[in-house]
Amino acid sequence: MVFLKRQLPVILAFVAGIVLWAQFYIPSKASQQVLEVFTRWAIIMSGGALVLGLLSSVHYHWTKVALRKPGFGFSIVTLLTFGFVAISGWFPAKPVSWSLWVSLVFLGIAALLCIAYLVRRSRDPSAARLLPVAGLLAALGLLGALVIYPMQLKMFTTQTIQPGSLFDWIFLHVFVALDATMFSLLAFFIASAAFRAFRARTPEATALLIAGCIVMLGRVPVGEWLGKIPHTQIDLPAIASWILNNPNAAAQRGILLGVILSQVAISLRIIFGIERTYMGGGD
Amino acid sequence: MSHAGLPIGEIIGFWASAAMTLIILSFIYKDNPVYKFGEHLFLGTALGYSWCICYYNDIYPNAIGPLFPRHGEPRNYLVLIPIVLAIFIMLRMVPSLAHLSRMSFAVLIGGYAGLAVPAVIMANFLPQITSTMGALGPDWATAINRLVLLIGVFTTLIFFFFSLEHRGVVGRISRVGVLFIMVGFGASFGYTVMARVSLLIGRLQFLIQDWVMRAILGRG
Amino acid sequence: MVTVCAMAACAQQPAGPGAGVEAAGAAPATSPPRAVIPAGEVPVPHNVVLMDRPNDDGSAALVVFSMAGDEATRIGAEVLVDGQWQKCVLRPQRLDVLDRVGKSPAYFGWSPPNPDDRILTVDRYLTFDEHGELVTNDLAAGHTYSVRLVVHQGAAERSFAVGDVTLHEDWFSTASVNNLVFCVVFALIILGFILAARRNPRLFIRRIQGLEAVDEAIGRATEMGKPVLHINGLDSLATLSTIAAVNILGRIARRVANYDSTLLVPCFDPVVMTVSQEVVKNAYLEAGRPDSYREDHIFFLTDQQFSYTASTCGIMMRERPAAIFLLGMFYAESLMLAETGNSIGAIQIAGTDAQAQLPFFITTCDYTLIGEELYAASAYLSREPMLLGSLKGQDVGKAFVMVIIVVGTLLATIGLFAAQHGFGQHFNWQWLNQLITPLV
Amino acid sequence: MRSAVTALLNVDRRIIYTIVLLCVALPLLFPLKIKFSPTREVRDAYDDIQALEPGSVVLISCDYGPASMPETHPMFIALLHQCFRLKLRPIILTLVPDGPGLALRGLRSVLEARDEQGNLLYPDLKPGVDYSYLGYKPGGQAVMLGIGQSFTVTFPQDYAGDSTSQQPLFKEVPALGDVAYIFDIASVGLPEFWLPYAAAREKKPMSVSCTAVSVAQYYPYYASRQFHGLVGGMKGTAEYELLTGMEQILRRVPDATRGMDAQSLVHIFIVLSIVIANVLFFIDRRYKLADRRTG
Repeated sequence: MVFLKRQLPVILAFVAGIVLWAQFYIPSKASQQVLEVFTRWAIIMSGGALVLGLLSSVHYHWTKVALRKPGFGFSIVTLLTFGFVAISGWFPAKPVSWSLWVSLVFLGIAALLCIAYLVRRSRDPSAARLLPVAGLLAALGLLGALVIYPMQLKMFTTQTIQPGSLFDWIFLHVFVALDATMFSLLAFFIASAAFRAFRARTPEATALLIAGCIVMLGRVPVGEWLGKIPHTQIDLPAIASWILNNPNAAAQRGILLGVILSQVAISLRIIFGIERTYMGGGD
Repeated sequence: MSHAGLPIGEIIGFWASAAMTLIILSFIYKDNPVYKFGEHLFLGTALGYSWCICYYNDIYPNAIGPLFPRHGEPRNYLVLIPIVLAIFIMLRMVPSLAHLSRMSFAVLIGGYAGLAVPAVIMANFLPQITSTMGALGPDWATAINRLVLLIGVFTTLIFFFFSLEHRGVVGRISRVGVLFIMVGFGASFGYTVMARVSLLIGRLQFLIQDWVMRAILGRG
Repeated sequence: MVTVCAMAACAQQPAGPGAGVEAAGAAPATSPPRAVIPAGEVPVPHNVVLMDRPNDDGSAALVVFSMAGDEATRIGAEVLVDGQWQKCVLRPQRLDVLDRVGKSPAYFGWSPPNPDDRILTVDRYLTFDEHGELVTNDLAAGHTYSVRLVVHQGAAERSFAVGDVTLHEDWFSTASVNNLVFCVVFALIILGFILAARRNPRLFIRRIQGLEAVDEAIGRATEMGKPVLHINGLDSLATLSTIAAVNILGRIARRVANYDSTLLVPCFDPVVMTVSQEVVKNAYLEAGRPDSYREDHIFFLTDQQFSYTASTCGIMMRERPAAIFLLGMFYAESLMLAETGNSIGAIQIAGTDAQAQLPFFITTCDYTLIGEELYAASAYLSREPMLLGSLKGQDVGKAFVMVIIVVGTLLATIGLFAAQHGFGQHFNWQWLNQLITPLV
Repeated sequence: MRSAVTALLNVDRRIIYTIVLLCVALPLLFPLKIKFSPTREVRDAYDDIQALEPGSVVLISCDYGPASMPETHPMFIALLHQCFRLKLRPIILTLVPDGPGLALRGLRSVLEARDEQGNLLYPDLKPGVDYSYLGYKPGGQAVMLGIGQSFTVTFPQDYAGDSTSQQPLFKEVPALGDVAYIFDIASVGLPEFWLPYAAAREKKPMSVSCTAVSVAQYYPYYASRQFHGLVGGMKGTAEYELLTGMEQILRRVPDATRGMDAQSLVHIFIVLSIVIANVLFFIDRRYKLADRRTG
């Protein structure tokens, strides 16, 4: 068991690492096939990792609802939206009415849970925990049967994730708006921080702020509009350009070289089994 | 239709987008339940979206497709190995079987580590060194620029050098390095500000042009 | 290995209607690439050499030649398969898009005799299947192919036989020797230092400015009777910077325990919270004050970026900590956290390797650990051999880079000076550059 | 005087937010049309594409999500117009999960673009012949390495679900090695992967369009000519729109260009804020030091 938990992963990482490292220096056909196989496996495994992230998020909110922790109402919003989007994108309404069937299955499970609650209520007080779960499933089933299925059928020309489907509509009009607005909030905070927090308290911070202001003005049209320094051909965009291409490139390159060295060092540590944090700790 | 010939789905869409935008923007007033609602809505949508995309673009064509081919192609059993490894990754959710995921991560991360070492050396490391080694000339402008580049890279590396105490000459050189780093960060800073402002412009362009002008006023 | 074919020795090949066929003349001169070709004439390739492509899987041959050409000149190649000449590319190519010998050191070394010669790669041929659809066929290793060049000049077209070549599969790419050497040497250095650090964890690491301020910050918090707030970034334990942050948290907790002050750690990730509790508990134990440890001071808030930020800012406004540590991985929320901390007048020490967030920390916080400094700080405090050894190994790598760029610049500058003033013509001033240029 | 300084330093943030909002909204309603000219970094990318021979294949990776659309999406549109006008054949894919819907939207809007008379700008373009849209695939480097081996193996189907192995485009261009140019339009760190795993491996020229957040970090690659061109943020995109003549093609002010006035105003406001606030801050500190001395 210890071998399975500790040694085997280290050995696997070592073999995979060394083989793919050596692959770089070997141009033959066999070596390219090794790369091809790994590439395909990696794509499938990345899919698994994505599903894991998804599951753990759903699990987190699910527990929150089941235990009625504070703010569980918001978790219901998350779970219902997830279900709504997943049903509408995963299951088509044509040619087979998959989305309807799945919704009915949800309703069925919800009904069974309710029956289980009614039966066990008198003997087992913890049976009440079934109710929020049943409620969620019932809500999802109703949404699917009464909203998603008719909409897929009547209002949209294509199914699942195809362009022109309900799923596509949600992406374009809900997801895009939420995602983009979330980040545009930062513009306000930067403006406020510009007034309240960005202080030239040290020579370093002063250099940073001066360079930042030059780039900010030099890289928008107003920099050109401000005109050239008298008696020279130099304007703000030219100074910004010089800063970006010389001192900035130099510093970024120095940082980059350091980062690459540490990246290579981490890779080596992983290959040789010294670095194991990616395995997630524990025994 | 009066709305500049827009289809009804599009008009509802503009209203939905506008509602989402305003819900999230309400955060700048203060953190409030409406914003929290929007945030959780966002999470749910993102989860659902990534699941469907992952299923139809990755799981189906790479894993299910080869196992259950439709057009009479031969079944590919080799694909079972990565599928099992992918399932191991998902088993991380089950505490008693969580250790199985280590094998998958070992193959995935070990393999990527092996790929990365020679690849970053070839594509990032060595070219960045050679392109710093330009001759200081032929004209004065080039010479100065290249010297700035050389000094910048050199002093930046000194700043991140941990085996020497920053005293005396080394201390002064690293001070120069810090100045270069700060100018570099200043550039990043300016550009980050630019990026955030651009996003806000994008949102307001939507609110003004698509929502108010097209969906409400029916113009354009 | 390499089939070199003097054009004079090549037999004339049969050709389709309308295409003139003849062997190319072996004229020595490399003509300027953009001569004007008189109407109706087709330029003739010179110095034609056919060879197996080195350092490959045996799937391609190279045709090297020099030729005059203009805007209307296109060149293609054909291979003889089953007695039929098959096209290698669908569209014949412009002369100036072909690679030059002098720009391809991977195949021809750094100083080939005719650097202006062009290279045409022959690696497949096109046929049509029974439905008339185009099929791409690869050349196979171990087989011998006859190759000819086809030159188009406007509407005119002529083919030139080149010869035969046998394709070989290679098992080591000589073009990446420099890469291999660097990787192996660097690997040995890193592993060596890690071993050394295991034996002696007192390897020297310079002091780090932000860390010196930790005591001052905690001391001030104690003086004012206000708590200390620590944030481990907004990422999971899979991120290295989070691990570094938790390492530093252990040290901070110890000092807080010594001063008998309060430490608050709002967490973004449940796993990070558990580990943080463990680390802080141990620190209190080591400081001899296990009774002062309060588990509920290290708590999970939410895994939603901006909700977490809003809640943490709320805590800052209510509890008014006198010292704030923002260490680990941060994203767009960095500014909001740092600005709030700033507005309540706390001493703030930040550290991250997220480059886009560093500028905000530097302008808003009192001390900032920049990039690798965060890892160095964690190694400095924890004396973890893996981190220490790795840092030392990377320092050697940096020293190597510093030496190379200075020597390389000197050499290049002397070389330029030498060319201007006419000395040292026989010395290769570019050797260092050529030595480390990746050819693959 | 002193109370004014303190009051200014502690100004309600909602006033600042309102000013920002006005700085963005007003120029969108009443454009100022401040002129600007393209920078070298953007021109380099444009010239490279312009120099490609008709029929060449350009790989465009749309690695951006909705959050960075204002900066990157107009760039994709401009690049597609440029490609189709030059009769280049783009292969479009995306390596970020929220990218496929956006890329498709962009591609469609270009394919359906019409001139003044209402005729299609690019009639007779066929998928799988004149362009191909492959959609999304997770895996990052794995996908890059995969298309280095073969497009059709890595993407057995295109986004519309048609088998790629039957398409003429992929018969002619089976792998990345046969592509003439790589263009990555990215909101995340993917250019750093496209370089080693695709461009350097296959020795292909490459240009990058990225969000302003990452542009400063990419300058070393531009300086070493590993990225032939660098289009940074909304301003870079606006310059590219200027070069491709998007205003004439769309017969309206293109998206990124339209945002430039607002961008200028907000930048001026932020720079002024930093300068004024720092001056006030130092005045305020003088007062406090004086207090300490007298007190």
